[in-house]
Amino acid sequence: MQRLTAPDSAAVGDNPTADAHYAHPRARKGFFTDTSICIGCKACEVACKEWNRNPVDSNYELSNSSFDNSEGLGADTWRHVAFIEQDRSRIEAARESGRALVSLGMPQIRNADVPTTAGEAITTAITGAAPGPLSAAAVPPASGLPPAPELGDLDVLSSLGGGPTRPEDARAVDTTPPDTPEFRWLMSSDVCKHCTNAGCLDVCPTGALFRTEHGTVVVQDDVCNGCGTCVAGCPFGVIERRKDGIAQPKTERSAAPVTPTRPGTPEPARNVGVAQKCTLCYDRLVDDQTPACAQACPTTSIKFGEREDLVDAARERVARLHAEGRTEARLYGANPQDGVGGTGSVFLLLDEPEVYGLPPDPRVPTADLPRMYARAGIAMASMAAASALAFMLGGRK
Amino acid sequence: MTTSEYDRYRPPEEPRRRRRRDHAAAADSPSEASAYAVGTAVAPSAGSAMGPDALATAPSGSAPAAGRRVGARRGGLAPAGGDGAREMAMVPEPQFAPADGYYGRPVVKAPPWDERVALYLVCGGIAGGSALLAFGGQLTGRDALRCNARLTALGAAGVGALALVADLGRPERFLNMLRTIKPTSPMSLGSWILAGFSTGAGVAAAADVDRLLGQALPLGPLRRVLYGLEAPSGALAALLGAPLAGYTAVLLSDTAMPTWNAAKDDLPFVFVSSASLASGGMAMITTPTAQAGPARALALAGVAGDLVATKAMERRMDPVAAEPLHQGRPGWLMRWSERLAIAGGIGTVVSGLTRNRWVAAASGAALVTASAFTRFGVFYAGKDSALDPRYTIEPQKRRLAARRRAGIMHDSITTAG
Amino acid sequence: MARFSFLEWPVIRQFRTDDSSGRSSAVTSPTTRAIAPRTSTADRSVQSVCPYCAVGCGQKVFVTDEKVVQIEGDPDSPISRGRLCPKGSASEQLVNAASRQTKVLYRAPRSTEWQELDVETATDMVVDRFLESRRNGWQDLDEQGRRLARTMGIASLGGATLDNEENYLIKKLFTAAGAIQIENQARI
Amino acid sequence: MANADCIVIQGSNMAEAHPVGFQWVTEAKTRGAKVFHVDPRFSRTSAVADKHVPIRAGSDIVLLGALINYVLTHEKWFKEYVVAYTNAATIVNEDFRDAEDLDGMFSGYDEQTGGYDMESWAYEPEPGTGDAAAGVGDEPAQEDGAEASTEAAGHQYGSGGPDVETHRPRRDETLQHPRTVFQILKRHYARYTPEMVRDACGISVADFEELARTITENSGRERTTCFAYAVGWTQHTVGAQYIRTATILQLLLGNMGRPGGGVMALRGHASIQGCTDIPTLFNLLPGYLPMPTVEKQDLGTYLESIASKKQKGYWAEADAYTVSLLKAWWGDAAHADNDYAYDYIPRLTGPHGTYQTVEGMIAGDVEGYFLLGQNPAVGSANGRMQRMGMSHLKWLVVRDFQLIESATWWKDGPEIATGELRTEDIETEVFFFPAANHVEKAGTFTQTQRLLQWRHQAVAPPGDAQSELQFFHELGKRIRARLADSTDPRDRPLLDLTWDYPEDEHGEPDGEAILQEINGHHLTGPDAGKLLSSYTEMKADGSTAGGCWIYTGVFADGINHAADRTPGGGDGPQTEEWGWAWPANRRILYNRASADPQGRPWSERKKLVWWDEEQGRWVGNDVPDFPVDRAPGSTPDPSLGGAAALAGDDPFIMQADGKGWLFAPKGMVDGPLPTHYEAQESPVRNPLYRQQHNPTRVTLPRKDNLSAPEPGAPGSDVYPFVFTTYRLTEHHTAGGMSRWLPYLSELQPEMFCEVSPELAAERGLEPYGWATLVSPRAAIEAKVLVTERMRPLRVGGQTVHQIGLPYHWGVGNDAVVTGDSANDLLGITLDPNVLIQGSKVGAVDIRPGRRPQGAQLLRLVEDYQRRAGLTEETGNEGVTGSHDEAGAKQATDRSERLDRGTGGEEE
Repeated sequence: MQRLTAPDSAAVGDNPTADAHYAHPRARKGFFTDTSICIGCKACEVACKEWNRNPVDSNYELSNSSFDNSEGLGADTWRHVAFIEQDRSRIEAARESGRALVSLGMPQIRNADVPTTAGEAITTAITGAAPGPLSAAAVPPASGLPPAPELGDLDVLSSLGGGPTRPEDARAVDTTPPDTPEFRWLMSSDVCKHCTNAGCLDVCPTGALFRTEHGTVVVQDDVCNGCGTCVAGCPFGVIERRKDGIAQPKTERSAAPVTPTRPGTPEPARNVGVAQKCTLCYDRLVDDQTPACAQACPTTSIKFGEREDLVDAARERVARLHAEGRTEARLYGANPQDGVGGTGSVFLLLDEPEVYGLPPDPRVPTADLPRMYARAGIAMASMAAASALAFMLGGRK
Repeated sequence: MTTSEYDRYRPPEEPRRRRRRDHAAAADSPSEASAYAVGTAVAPSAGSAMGPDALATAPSGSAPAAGRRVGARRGGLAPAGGDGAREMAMVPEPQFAPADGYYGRPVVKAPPWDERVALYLVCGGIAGGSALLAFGGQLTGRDALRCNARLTALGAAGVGALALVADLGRPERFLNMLRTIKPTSPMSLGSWILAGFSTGAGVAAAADVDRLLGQALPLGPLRRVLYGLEAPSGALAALLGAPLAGYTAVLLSDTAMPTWNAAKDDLPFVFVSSASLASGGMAMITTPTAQAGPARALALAGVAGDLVATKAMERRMDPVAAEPLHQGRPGWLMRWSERLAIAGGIGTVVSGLTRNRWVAAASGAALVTASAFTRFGVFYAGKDSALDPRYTIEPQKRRLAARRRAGIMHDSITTAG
Repeated sequence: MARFSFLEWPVIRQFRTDDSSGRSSAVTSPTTRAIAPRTSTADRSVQSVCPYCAVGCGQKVFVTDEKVVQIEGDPDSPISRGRLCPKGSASEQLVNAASRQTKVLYRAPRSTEWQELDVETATDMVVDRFLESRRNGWQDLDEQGRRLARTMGIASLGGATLDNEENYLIKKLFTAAGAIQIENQARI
Repeated sequence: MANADCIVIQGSNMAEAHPVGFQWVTEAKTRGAKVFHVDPRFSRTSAVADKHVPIRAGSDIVLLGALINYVLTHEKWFKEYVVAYTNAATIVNEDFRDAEDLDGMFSGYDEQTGGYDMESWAYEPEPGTGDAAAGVGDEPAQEDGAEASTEAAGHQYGSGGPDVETHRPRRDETLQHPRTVFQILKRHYARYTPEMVRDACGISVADFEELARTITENSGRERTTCFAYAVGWTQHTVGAQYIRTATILQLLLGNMGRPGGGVMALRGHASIQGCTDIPTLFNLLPGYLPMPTVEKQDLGTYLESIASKKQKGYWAEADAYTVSLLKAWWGDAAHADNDYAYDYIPRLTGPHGTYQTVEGMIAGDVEGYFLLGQNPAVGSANGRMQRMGMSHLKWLVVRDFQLIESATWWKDGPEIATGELRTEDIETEVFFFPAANHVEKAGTFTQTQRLLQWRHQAVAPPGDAQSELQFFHELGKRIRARLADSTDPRDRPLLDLTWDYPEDEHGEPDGEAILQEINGHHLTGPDAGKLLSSYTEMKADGSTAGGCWIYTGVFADGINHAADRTPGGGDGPQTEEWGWAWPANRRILYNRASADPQGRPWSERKKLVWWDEEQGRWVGNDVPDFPVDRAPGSTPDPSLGGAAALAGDDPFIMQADGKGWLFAPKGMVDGPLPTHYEAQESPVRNPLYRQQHNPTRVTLPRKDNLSAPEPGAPGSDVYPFVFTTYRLTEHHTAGGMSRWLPYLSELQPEMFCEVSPELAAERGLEPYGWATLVSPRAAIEAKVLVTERMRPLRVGGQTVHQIGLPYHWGVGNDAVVTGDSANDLLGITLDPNVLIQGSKVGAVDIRPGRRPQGAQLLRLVEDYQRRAGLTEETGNEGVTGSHDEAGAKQATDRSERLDRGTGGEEE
């Protein structure tokens, strides 16, 4: 029972296909989305829709969010490019929070099994304080992050002049940060995370969601009955039930008095009422083709491959950016010990995850399922007992 | 409101089409007045009250807050007046404090469940508790209680199951619920529980129905089988009664909806208590007071448990994640649930003392309503909590920071390399 | 699911195989197991070039039953290395757009509506008008008596989205007809 | 581009307009190259550049001129390269007066014609050679994309340039002579200082110096810098000169003809390069041969005007190219006795560009109009004039995929809404023919780096859809059939035309047969019937035919090389086995310049082609763009002409002197050196000269094409802001191929304008609310994006607010998304060299709220015009100050009359 209720693959490390009983298990596939080279062209969104024949997801009005008019991931939008405009203070905050990550000894993936005490040691060394609750002054409640010492606001402010900044604290990263620009425009292509411990997959009652031989998580359109549990089960808000499937332009507005033979018959609405999300182009993977978004991506901001290689590449890229002084760079989803066991889609972000609409500390709900079952068991037993007592104490007939 | 003198030449605007998005649809619902709206709506604009001339002549820098940069940066920028005002009021400004995430859009998605699922939550509780009462009646020879409770159990389970099927995106595929047995999926286990429970409750109730109709059912030789299965069926239904009443708490908690998930330790207790008082209440309505003693006792136990468990739950939850339980529609429901439970509990005591059938029925109705309010309240609160990213982001940031303070560094999803 | 087979019931497969938690191989449907990309099942694929901007990205056009089913980047192209921008990625919709016109339409003078024409008639009507306007706008000589041999009655705009061969025929025909006002996007 | 060490993207929003091309920038950047984006807006390109430098739209020449000045004064120029490969040492005629001397004008301006007599700009001949004034005309700029040849050729000259004789211009290799090009250049740009950049462009001195330092540090033997531009440079009244300025800078830095160097044009349409190579343009014949003007009454005059047989380089063989073209078109009817049917070609008498054509429509001269995949109702400047012009046509043929706005303006255009036009009154007949798209026909596109790529047909066109090939072949066949019995000499060119191409069963002509005709073949001699393999085989004696000499070789050996598809382009670094690049499958033009005068690569890191002593030929990673056996030191007999006359160190083989032109003695009608002029509707005075505008710009003073007053003039505050138009990744030009596609439309659904928070505050604009923009021509509405990506600039003590407007939307009923068209705001004022309109700078006012509808809209525009006192003369002064006294009074009178007139109507 323990094994059955454990979050998917917790028993098998970060290769979730290992015990899936495939005749030919394959290496785990994934994406590495390097937002530092994304040009926000949205080719991924279109290529995805085109390949998967996903319906239009729009009322054809601006979404009031910079150049982003697709709002977010959903049943009809499986790739979504976020656009975030930031001024200098936000850039500095991002750089600072990234630096704090480094200072905290956060490159934890390599030595993921460093015992907690080591982490504590690092913290102690850096903050000069014992682990545990710090004084309110040391922990600004707003950021929730202990700042690195000697890198306070004053230092940052002193570099506001626009000239080259002085060499920064060598203990963090031994680089000279580049000039902080006045402004930046972040772009990032979001996608299903294909979690190691996938909430949607765990809670699906029909088996419509399944773990493929590539380690990805896919909905079987012919099985799903649209119960919607997976929607609530996803800590990233990715999967959604498709409401309708209008893939057509506003035909009622067509000025043509005639209905000529159409070169393409309109696609009928597909998979209405069924949970939908990125399949990592499962059908293409079957034939060793690259997923549509990664194939289209002009600047290789979206990379596809074996997850292990991608994580290596991602680490190299972060190290390179850090070496350039861009401490705001960080990885998201590369850590197999995080709340979802690491994600198949790894991201390089340039700010805190929530800025991109990503949860800062997601946790697959089924991680707590054994405890929930235990609590519920006690409650149910209590109810049965209460009933029994009621009959014993409920008086005569 | 007009920003252009020429606006009057324009025909009235068609109402805008809503996005085909669940969260948008939910925002349309009455819960609009809930925490979400309160939490994110920005202050009314000074600019919206201004005429174009005032703005056109105002020198830059002394212009009112409408377009001022500082305001823009801090997210305090006013919503648009003029044409877009109706929509704009809900739409946050580009530059956001991080707790508002990405343009204030939800981080997690609420499940596409509507009131039918909430109704199922209510029915499940009533059915589960009723099966227990029926089994008790069966064992203690309270025939009326047994018969009424069996029918209630079957009816509630039936209504609940139908509501559940109707809420599916593809109702014709409801049988796929039994395609597999997934321990990780409360919905899967729940489906099996519901199937087993319904079978048990159905057979047991069929026997009672047959008896009520003077064995008029054309059962032939099957009648003996039916009566033979009656007792074990009643036992089966009773065995699955508490699980049926309580598993839905796990179903809700085993999600990424901040309020539901934060309530995971105590919600099962709230739900079984609520089921107890509701089934007790139902029995008090359907059954003469003479036989309803155990129902009253169960109801009173349920009231006590409900009050205690709900308070405990709210106290132990992350304060931010608990907010939706206190605000807007769910807040109202939860408050009235408490009041009705207390009132129903007092009424139960009174009816137990007076043996007044009307007091009993009224108290029972109050209890059933209280249970329904609890479950609807919890249901709405969870859905609301998905709409505002704050409920997702703030508790997560807090627990992350707490772990980091405690020196736990290895489990962050964000890493420096 | 087609016919129900007890042994293929995932509940049974869960216990027959290692996938006891029912999260992977035990729960696949026959459709899933038979899945194949339409790029592999296409009758043929044809190498083409993206019709939008001037970068000239390579495209592969997949055809099934004489219908374009997919257009994607051609990884062989050294120009684009298989990549496409959003417009290039939407090429399949460009080809198969439901709103695409496939009939000749004609709007008569002062008419408020289109009417359909067959392509033969329409082409003949254009020939008539072409010749008449050519005549009406003809200039043999300029005011100094120098040879012009041209018509100002006909003009044309377009070509930047056309093939070289098409531009060649257009320029050749118009020049021979004496029409000089031939222009395209390059001057816009 | 991927080989560059520094990339300056200026006048282009490359990441947005050419995302896939941008992969090479990304790649260069990840290898450590510095990327600058110089642009009025912070765009998606800026977001991934190392640095964004905001610039006032229309001030690029000041910046580039200042970079030239920086390079010269800081001695950063590549001396060996400049002396050997450019005309820096050439000495210019003593009559020449620079813009510095004449306050913004060059010598030779003629007030009457509004143009220059270029005689005084000529080279000074070597004493004793007896050469006359040494004008050598030709392509004014020499960049990778061969853009100049198309964009920057004066309409009089096509691209072959003006008359030419061979010259031995006087040179001073020490560059010390005050009249050397080098010294003139130095003086010309001396006042283009960092401070001037600050005051004219709004770029801080620190930013300028960072840019200048980075560029110069990344140029030279070991390193190269690349410039990329697009219509942000060409769409100005001095657009061609923008490109010239960049070319001068790149020549000084030694960045031309070398890997990772150049000035790269980024073009917007699949075959926009092809449609200038094989032009559907009024002033050109295929291969950049000029259309004959009325002065060139016979072939001899015509050929003389293109190139002298004695000049250096391949243009000297223009006679062979011309005769081959005439033979290709008229076959046996073209023979030596009739000048090879030269008289069959109609003659030009002036500019006949698309905007002149629109005037012709409004005047009723143009009766019939073909629109071939083009949507001028949305995509051309002054959209109202375009639509009004079409409403005067007798007939209109629209060939497209969808019912674009240019096909439906008669029922749902903006003028119907305002009541200016009534559908029931419009006489125009409109034919809509459905067109085949790129997968439904076979043929070649020529992409921006001159690469021809063959597309195979995938499926047959649906319904009645046809390719242009089929439509025009059929049209020609029917016209010829109709005229078959004609004896009218004016019909001979049609009847004698070679017009029988093989067709397939659907009536589609064989594209390869046409490509073969373009390639050319031998007509007589031992090889008769054989396809030509190089344009060097073309003859002027009628023994060869070929439709476009620069494309000769695409079908060499009977193989369609445009269809070459070796995966990855083969093993070579220049990927030459993929498609075919003109000329001669050469991937980098003028690549002889990648080696030093002795033929050795400038550096190992940047080697491309070099002289192999042993083999006695040029070898390397690309097809050498040079006579392959011409040794580096060779100095041919001065009496020779053409390719034979090229010395071993004359890399710019298309130039009449084999050198890169820092100074253009001829060819540019608005000056031999690029000079900063303000845009037609600039809000600021020219900080450099009294002369405000390009004096030779082509204006269209009409009541429907009014311009804003000059800065400081009465009424100039009525249109106080600058707007600039641009593209978005998600759409394609006028939207005919994107606004009908739901997947693209949903990504950018609505017309918007981008304004700075400061401007939004000043004008009370609300984020994502509506705004109305009013220009001297029209008023449109747009949603407002308030963003710090737009930044007010301080320019000469004055704040300039710029407003960004994408131009993809149009008013109609058929597209998935519609909206007001930014191009309606634009006026038509043209670059004199290439007749491209200035659409990157316009004057506008912005106000909150939606625009009025119906006739009220006209009233709003008129209100503004009256307040600004606009007349047809406003802003159209040639030489600044020439209208001052009498002119100003006249203008005032007129505006008063206009006032009264309109006022009367209102009463």
